[in-house]
Amino acid sequence: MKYVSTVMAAVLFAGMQSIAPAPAEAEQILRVGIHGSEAGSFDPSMSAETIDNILTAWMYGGLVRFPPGTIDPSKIEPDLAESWTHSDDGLVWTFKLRPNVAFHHGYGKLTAEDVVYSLKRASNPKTSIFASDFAAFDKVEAPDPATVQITLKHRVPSLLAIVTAQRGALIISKKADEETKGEYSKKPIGTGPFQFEEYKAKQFVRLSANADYYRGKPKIDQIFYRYIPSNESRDLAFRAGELDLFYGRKEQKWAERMKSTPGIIIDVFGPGELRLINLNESMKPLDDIRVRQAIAHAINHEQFVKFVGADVVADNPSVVPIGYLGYTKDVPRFKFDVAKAKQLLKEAGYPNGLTLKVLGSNRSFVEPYQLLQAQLAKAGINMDLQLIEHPAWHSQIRKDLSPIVVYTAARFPIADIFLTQFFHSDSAIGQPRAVTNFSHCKAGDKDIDAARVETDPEKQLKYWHEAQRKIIADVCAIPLFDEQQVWGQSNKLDLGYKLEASISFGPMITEKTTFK
Amino acid sequence: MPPSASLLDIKYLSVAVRLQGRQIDIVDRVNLGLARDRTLAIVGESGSGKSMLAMSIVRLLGDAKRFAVSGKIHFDGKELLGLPEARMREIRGRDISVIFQDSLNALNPVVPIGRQIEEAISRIGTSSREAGRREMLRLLDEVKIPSPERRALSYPHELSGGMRQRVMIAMALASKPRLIIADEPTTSLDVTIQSQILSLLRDVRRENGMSMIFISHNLGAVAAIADDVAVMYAGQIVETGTAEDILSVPRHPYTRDLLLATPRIDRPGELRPIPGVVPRFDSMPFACRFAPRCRGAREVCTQKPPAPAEFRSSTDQQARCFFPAGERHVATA
Amino acid sequence: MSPLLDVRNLRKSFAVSRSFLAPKRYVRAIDLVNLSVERGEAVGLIGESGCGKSTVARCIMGLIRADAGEILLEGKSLSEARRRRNTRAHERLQMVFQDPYSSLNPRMNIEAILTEPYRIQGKLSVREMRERIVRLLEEVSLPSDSLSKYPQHFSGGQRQRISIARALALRPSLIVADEPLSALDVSVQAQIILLMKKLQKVHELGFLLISHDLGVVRSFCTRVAVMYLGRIVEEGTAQQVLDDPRHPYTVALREASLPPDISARDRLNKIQGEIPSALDPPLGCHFHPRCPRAMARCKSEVPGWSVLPDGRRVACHLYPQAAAPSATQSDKG
Amino acid sequence: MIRFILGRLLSTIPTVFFAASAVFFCARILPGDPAIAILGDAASQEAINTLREKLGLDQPLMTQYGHFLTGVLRGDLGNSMVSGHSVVAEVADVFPYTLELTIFAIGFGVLFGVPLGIVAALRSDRLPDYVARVISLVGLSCPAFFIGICFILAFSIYWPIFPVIGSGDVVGQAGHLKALIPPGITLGITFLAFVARSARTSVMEVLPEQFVRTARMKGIDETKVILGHVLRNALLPIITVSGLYFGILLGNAVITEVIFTRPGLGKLIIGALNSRDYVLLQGLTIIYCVIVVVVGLATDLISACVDPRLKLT
Repeated sequence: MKYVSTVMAAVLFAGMQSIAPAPAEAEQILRVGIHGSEAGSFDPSMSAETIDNILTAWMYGGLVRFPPGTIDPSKIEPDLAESWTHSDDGLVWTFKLRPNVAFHHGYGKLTAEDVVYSLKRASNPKTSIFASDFAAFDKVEAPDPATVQITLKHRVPSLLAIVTAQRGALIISKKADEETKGEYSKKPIGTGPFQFEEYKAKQFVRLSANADYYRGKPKIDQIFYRYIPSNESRDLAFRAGELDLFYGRKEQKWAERMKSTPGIIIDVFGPGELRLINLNESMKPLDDIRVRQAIAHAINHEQFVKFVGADVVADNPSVVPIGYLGYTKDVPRFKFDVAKAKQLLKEAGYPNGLTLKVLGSNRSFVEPYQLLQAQLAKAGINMDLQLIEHPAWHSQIRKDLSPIVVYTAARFPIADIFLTQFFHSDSAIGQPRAVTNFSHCKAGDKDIDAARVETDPEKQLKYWHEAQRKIIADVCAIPLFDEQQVWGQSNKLDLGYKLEASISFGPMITEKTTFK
Repeated sequence: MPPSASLLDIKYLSVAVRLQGRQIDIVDRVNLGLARDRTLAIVGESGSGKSMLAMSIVRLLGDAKRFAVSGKIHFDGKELLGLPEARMREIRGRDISVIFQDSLNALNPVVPIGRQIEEAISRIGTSSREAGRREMLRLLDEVKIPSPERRALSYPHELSGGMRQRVMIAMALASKPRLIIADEPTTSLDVTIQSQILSLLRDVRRENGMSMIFISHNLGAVAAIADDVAVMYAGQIVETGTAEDILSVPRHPYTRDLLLATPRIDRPGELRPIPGVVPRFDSMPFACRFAPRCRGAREVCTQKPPAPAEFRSSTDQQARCFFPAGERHVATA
Repeated sequence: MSPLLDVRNLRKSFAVSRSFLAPKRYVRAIDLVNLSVERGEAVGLIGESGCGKSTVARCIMGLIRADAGEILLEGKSLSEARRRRNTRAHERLQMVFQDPYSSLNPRMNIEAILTEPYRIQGKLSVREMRERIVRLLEEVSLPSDSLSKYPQHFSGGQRQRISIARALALRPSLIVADEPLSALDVSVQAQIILLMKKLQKVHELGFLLISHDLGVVRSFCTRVAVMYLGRIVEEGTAQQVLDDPRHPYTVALREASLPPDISARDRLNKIQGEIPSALDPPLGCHFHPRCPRAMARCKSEVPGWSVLPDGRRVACHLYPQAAAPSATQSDKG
Repeated sequence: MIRFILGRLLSTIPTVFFAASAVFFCARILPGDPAIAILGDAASQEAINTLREKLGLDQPLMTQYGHFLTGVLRGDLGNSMVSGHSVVAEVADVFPYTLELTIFAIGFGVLFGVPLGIVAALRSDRLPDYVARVISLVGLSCPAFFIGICFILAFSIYWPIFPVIGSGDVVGQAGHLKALIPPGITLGITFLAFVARSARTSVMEVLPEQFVRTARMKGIDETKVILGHVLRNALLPIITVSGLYFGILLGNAVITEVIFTRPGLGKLIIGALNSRDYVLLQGLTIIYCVIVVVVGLATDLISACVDPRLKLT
């Protein structure tokens, strides 16, 4: 026995000896821990995954961008385009490109041709999953190497929103794409502050500073972007000093627990992801508005916010996430009133209450489902909850198999996109252009359509506000709250801006980001 | 032959086993002497304790905690029972060898037989590996294993029972011992092979000037090889004497009955079984242990134990019986 | 009248595959065997292990299927009966196995063991069964309180009595006993032999006793067949074959069977070598490599039967053969 | 020998075929759509349909099955639906990590488990035996994720010796071994317990064997008796259980890989399952089958080396 333990100790010791600590370097290395297990695609128009979008946001530029730390569409600023103008009818937009912008790894200077190529590629369903975002584009042309001209088929609420640096609107190198023959993801070449160096499958992506970045050489020299799917492992890795920035958990308990870790700063920022209870109006018994109203009255919002945690969520009465262009708080709200709910059910012909079979995902929202169940039960609504595997749930709810769909989402911060995808009848499940209108809502159709082509911003806002009010009045969906983005970072890391929100759902790493 | 000439002298040797909290004597106060250059057979049916007796001499009883050995074992002037294990190991490696019954299980199945023999040779301090190997081949040759070079590489399962038993004998000879204990060495063999092995054992014992304890239940085998015989019944020695005397003029009724119960080719009509069964160790008769099965038992036989038979010299025949048969013609009638 | 058991031209080979995809080789366990048992007759089948005698028993019992030949019980083909699932034929034929320890189910008490054959037959009432098994116990001399006990409560001899009682249950006409005594002590062996003799007489039972012990066979059997490597080499009455063997192999067996007296010493090591592998048997007479009297023709010619004046049959070139080369002994390679 | 190996490999073809077919159909019976998994929530039905078409998911089931089978026959396991890389390449990327992890775990388990088991058997029902039993109990009853987290807390947080995450590739080759130790031990400790237990049992079984008595009869040292005679014979069941345990080890590797954020087959299969990457799942099943077969074969070959009584048939 003694012998065994001696040998064990010896082997462990030997193991440690052979592993000299890595020499300290003057380089600034940022180590990021993300929750996915592997990269999807580094092609900005081929991935809607947050873990990819966060990364591409550091590697690419767009024509325009949100200033780091915000997602306010009214503050959109120049990025690759220095300036822009549009025709009076709002159908032709002309962008003047910033001179002397270089692509990474010597792929040459950015020209209008690259922009045209990128935008055309992003609007082609064969090469882009965001093609529908660019549906209004008629033509994209380059009258000269420094000018890009976009012609629209019809007016859109905000063209700038479409070309803001994010996802499909990120500009790639034409040369690089042509070289890789459709496998662009292997050699992502952009213009952003950091350039792609390598991807060690399922382990990490290494980025290096783009010394020629047009806003100045980044202070961070290298970024390791590590895929760490286990929540506990990220927490522990941060505690062990192996990470500087990492994806947290959207849980009050987690935030409180992590606050005690020395050197941590918890970042809570936008955009909020709105959690909606979608009620399917096309199915019995939810086709009766009184039943939907009853459900709305049965829900205790205060309890929900408290339950999930005031630090990580924001109460939101509307059906669009807070802060989106066109958002309004001024909407009708159903008071928490169990008696009223019961009364409404009785009127609808359910004096003894009713039972709803509901599918839920086993991956998210598991505990809050139970709270919802409890709240509804008090009003006599028995929610027969069946938790199923996440991918299965996704495909089931797209077949109208669950009368209630609890769904969390964020979109580009303009009300139109969110309203269209979730509440326009064109997006209803079963329609050819179906997206995520699980409630088969049509109450806001007219206002959404009107807003889309309205030139007067004031009027446009009014339409959007009206749409929200009508959708809530029709009880297509009951908004619960906005779930914020929660990250942890070292207090030595200085992002270089105030982080209030980020369009990529993760902190921007800019040329100014550095270690204190 | 004076007692001092004895190679091995056993006095009041008892082997007790712990069974459900009770101490049960499996070997009961055995006295035995083995002269140099002779073969002593210990004969008995299964469960008579003959193997226990033999294994207690070399302290190979298996789980040592379960057995309690008492008495005296003098081997060549040394008292074996008190020896520390390391010294006992030396004795086993040099002076006393054992040939086991079940050669298939008694040989390591995953080691070539040559290596197993070399291992035994190495104990006596042979100078080099090469010398050890030569000695191993010589031993294989001595036990008449054909083409020893090739056979040395064989594994036990590749050999016949007879060949394996020859290997066992070679292994026992390796350390040039003075005493060989052969524990039922021919039991599972065919008669023809048994005959070969017995002859081999007899020859190697003679040629190497050793003594041998030969344990068997087979009276024919005993007759063929033994100089002296001790008959065991229910843990006790009931009769001792020269092979010739015991087989032709048995004095103890058990010995006599055993001979009569043995089916013989030459006397097919004389078969006479011994009634009853061997008593179990946990319910031994207090007095004479054979009394319940004895045709000649009288009252005294169930009242007190007869005096133990003691082997004094090879010419002296003793029986542990109140009424031993006295004359030659009594037994053979 | 046809014999009780008539085994005609029995052949049996086992396939041995040495490695995957390699051509299969065959071990000829029974080269060619003819054998018969008359009513109330005890026939002994003797030979060394590996000679094929147990295979003969298993073929007769239908435990394995013979390659060729016919087995008739009371004139009826057993294989035919088995094909028709006629259990009647089977009831007339019972077996007693060698190992009395593993051949009885330790989870069944004696009553269950003994009533099992009746229950399978399904003809008797519970009371009748009870009566029968009490009588069976008496017949094999077991105490009547044995019924509720389990096999492990009995000694080896008693278990073999139980096995015999079970075999007797359905009033068979033939019992095949494969080494029924070899696991027993000498004193008990004699008891069982006498028991079998008694049953043989009382029920006019035929016995086929398979044994390697010539003494046992001589004590019990009236007729003997000697087997060597799949062939019968000598056949005749027990007296003829065992007291005055003629085939060199039988002579060797006889020599190697040691009597429990000093004459055993002169009989050692009369036969050399071991039984060859049936995978690769010698040409001609299988025994010739070990035969002290082998001649040139023994190496190439399979000996046919010679019928000696006393009526026994010997397959050996030493004796003048029957006029026509026997069709029953030929080596069809 | 070569014949034996070939025969064994050939005889596994039906097994692999059935396993792969079962996975093919099961994956498609499960609700869930790789297209949604790839495109994300916001994708329109149009985009989903386009992708399904591209992936061939719109074709009749039997047609897809036919494609799959012909692909397998050509030795082409297809391309991952999600990453678009060939399944073989995906596996080749991560397999070395799983391999080194399992080899480390097996090595660790055998190196410490066997002596532990022997000591426990020789001193049965005494202190060393109890210690070994407690270690075995802990190893067998604690799930790998628990051991893993404990390990991290102890050796990465409290005494920061080892890194928490990763395969060590970030800091170079020296770090590679260092990063292998915690997950290797975590994975190996259950195996160690398993080996220790079977070693204890089989040594206990071999000890009373008669050839051990024969060895003692020769008067050789007890150490030689144990190492030269007892252990060699006790090894066989240990090898057998180790071979059987390999499957469990692969399973545990999944959890270990997730906790320690190592790349590997386990993580690959979990990802494939979650994203309903049918092609990758099928390919992985075939590869797992082959691994298990090869390990079984290796076990048999090693056993045959250790025990000459075993014939390779």
